[in-house]
Amino acid sequence: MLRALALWAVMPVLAAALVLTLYRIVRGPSAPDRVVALDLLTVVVIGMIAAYEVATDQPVYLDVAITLALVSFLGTIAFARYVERGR
Amino acid sequence: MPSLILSTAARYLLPLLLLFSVFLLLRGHDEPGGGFVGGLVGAAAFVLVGIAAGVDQARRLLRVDPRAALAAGLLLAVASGLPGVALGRPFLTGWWVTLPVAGGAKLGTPLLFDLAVYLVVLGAALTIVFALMEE
Amino acid sequence: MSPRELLTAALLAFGAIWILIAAAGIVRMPDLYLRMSASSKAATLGAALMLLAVAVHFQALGVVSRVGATVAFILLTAPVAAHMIARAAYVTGVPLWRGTMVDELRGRYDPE
Amino acid sequence: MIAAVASGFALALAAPWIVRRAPAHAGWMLALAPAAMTAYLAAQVPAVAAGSIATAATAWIPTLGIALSFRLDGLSLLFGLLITGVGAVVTVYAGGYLAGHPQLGRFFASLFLFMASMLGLVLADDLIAMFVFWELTSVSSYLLIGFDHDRAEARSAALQALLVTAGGGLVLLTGLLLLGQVGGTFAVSALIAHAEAVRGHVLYLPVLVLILVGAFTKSAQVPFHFWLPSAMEAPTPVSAYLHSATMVKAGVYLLARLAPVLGGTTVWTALVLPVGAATMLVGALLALRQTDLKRILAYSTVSALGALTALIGAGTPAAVEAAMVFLLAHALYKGALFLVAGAVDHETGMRDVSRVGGLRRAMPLTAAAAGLAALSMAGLPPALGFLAKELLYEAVWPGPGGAAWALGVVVVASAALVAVAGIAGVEPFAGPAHPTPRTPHEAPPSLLVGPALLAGLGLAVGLAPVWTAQPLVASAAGATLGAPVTLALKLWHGFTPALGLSVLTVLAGATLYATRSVLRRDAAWLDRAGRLGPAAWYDWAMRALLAAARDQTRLLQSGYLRTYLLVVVGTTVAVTGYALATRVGVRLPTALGDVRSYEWVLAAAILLAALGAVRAPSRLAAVAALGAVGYGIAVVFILYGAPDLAMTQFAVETLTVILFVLVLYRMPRFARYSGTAARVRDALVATAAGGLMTLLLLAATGFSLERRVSAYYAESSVPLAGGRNVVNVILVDFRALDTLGEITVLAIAGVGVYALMRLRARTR
Repeated sequence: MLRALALWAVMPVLAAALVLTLYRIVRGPSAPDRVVALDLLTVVVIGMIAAYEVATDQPVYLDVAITLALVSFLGTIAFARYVERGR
Repeated sequence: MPSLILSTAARYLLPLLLLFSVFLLLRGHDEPGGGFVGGLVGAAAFVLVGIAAGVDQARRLLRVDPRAALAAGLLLAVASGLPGVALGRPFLTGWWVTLPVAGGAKLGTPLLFDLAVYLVVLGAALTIVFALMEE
Repeated sequence: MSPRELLTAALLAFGAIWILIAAAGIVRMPDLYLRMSASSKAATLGAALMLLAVAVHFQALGVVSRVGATVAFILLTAPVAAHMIARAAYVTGVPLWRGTMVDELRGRYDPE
Repeated sequence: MIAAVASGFALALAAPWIVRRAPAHAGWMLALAPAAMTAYLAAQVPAVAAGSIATAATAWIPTLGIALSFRLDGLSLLFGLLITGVGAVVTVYAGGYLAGHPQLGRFFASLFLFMASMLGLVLADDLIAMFVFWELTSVSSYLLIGFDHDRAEARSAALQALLVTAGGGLVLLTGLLLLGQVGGTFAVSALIAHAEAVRGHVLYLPVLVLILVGAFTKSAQVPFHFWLPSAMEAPTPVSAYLHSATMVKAGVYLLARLAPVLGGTTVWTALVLPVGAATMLVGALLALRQTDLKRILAYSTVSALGALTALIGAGTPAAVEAAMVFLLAHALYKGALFLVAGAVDHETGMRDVSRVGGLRRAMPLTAAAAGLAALSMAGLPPALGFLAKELLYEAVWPGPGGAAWALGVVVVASAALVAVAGIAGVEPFAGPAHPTPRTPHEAPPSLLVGPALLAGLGLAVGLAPVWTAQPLVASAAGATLGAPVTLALKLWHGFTPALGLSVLTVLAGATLYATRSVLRRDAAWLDRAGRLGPAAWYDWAMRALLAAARDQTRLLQSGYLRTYLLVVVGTTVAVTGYALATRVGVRLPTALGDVRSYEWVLAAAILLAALGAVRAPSRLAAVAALGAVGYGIAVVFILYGAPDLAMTQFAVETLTVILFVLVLYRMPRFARYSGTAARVRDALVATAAGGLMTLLLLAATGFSLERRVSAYYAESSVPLAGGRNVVNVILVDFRALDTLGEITVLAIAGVGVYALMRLRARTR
């Protein structure tokens, strides 16, 4: 039962969050908006991974979550540095 | 204009990143991970330092020129294939030895090959990024 | 549904809702800085809760340690990232919302 | 035999070293080897004449049935003797002629490379081995013609010779391959057994035409003859050796060697005879027109080659015997005349026949040798040339079926050749002495021994043909006809109509010689004809080639990255699309039922992000949207249980973003450069590429994958490689070689970027 709940209740909520983030990525007037949205996208994905792990009772995706967290932070930093330099 | 907050955060994050990168590499054989992703995470760590404290600091921290890592990786990859040949088997055949230490931990040429892949990925990524970062 | 499963479900649900709120905030808020305040705080909490759910669900040492590392990492990097973006935006002159009452930073921040 | 060819190549390598050791008499020392080879081959004459054929073979490419097999029969022996004999004489001559030349070592190296490859050619029994040597001779001839490469004419002449002969070589290769297929084997000796099948085969005509073109380009037959006179830019010993005695006769050798297989049909005679006759006529007439000694001899060689080709084209036993005798005679007297021309040039510094004269007082011995050689060329009794001409006339004599026009052409050409013999052999030495840049004195011994030996040999064989040449010529003719032949060579044939004709020819030749200056003037129209001739076609073809290359480069290498990408993506889509459509067939997904709801959302999200990337107002927006697409795909990996892939994808995605960011920072302000038309075209190409990839993936997933492979990896991952993570085990152990390749590519990319950035930094 828990597995169904995780899959059919939590996932749609995250999917909705995903769509909202994408809206901001596409429409975001200024560059930093898009960067923030991308950052949020990472968190949504981490959420998805967590839900998926519970749903499939497989802890193996945690490493993916860690990598994602580490590496997306870097993306944001690079963006920030680029935005600061103008253009 | 490196921001103070970023450089301090980088100082703490770097060891964690490197640890995780090596962790990914060593675990690669049984759990998800391996040379490729380990190398990438390692490269990410040094890029973080590069962004936070500038390229020269990153190069100093790496102590060895990325291209040297590249070359060493390729050499190690080929070298790790040679024992197979020495045993009369085709090139790059796996050859394992059980070390007396740590309850019979196994060391094998594929691990060396994985390390070689790690070095090449790290070297290539950093060569490119540092080259681009240099003013 | 054993208490453990109940707890996991609750954590998961709460986490998801926080992330949804963060996403809603990022869309509804009028300017960048308000959006960031919503997204960075809410999302981090949401993700932490969901990862906690995973830890509760599996209760294995390997899993718990990795969850701990992830949560610690996210807590450490999220503020730094938010700071960097806000700084970059402010420095390059991203406009504040019309209704902003006071901008304490104006004039006192020298980017060089 | 293999030892002989191999030693030739070894000598080529050793030559520069020997020259450095003993520059003074390098010529003499190096000549020992070819002389030894001549002796070795001469020793084979009695055995070969008796019909025994020595063979030697080593496997070369067994899978294709190609062996490096040699076969010494009459024809090969005759040519072998010519190559090594004249080779020895030329080596001695070159030692003197080029004495003190700084690059004498390089000259000898290429000369011996040529000798060895020519020897290999005539001895080879396997078509492909013969072709390899054929091409080697073209290459060495290029090296030799362009020997003093600081002269532009030498370089262009060498290139012309190479292009024509190598071009012919390509055509020849196709012909030989076809012949190999049709005949079922590449061995010439075996082909003869299948001769009937080959001649009857539907592909017989194309094979014949292709091989004939190859032979005609090499032996400078009419449409392709223009490269030989311009090849006179080569030093004289080369002209004497390659462009008179040996290389240009390779085409004739090929025709003779394949005559038993391809010859004997009406098509063969209809093609080869007219071309030979035409070349004979054109060569002779043009020879009269020239004033430069070497060019006169070159055109007369073209004419002689024409005669040989015509004779082999006729194919009757008499014609073939005449061809063999004429071949021997021509090699001797033409070689001698060329060496004499070289001596004259060496001594007087001038080669213009009309302004050189009366050298007999200053160079008596050379004059004697020249006179003797001219005697043989003109076909006067004591010399071998007379015997050759007699046989030539008897062969072409219009028997019941014989063509009268052929005899007419031969007589006219022979008359012209008699005149040329006079011009080349007699004119420089007769008459009053003319002032010359260098005061002439007798040629040094090394320049003398060549002409004297060759001309003397011409006379000796003429006087006593039976002992010296008969067995050799008989077995050579036998090899060409494919049936043993008995031959009675004698100088005096009695008062036959042929004799009357030769007297007539000699008289006509003498009158032509007497009126040579008049002839030269009013034959000017020949030059105008020359402008329309093949040489002009060649130049036009060269210019057209260069122009086409320039246009094509400007079109394809336009310098815009956009066009490169367009071409690359476009061709991939076209080619793979065609293959997919024809072979596999497009397979659209039918079962959409089992797709979960959030997978739809994910797919929509990725599409939305992709659209965002395309319509992004700023570069950064595009990069961010691309990042989103990458993350979406990584999630797909997660949903389908591939953590390794997901991690790598995330890491790569972020590093790509970082790289983009670093690069974008250096780019100029973003502006929309391409117009709507270009954007539509790009959109079309992009969607096509995307569509193709989707179809490929669908097709791939559609196949019932060979479960065994994945099963094998799964269950052998732990026992064999000691690792539970199958993906990584495959990467590092089972398919380690592929990974080795991949990381090498990665390394090259890294170094490439580094080099570019370093380069850019310095040029700023």
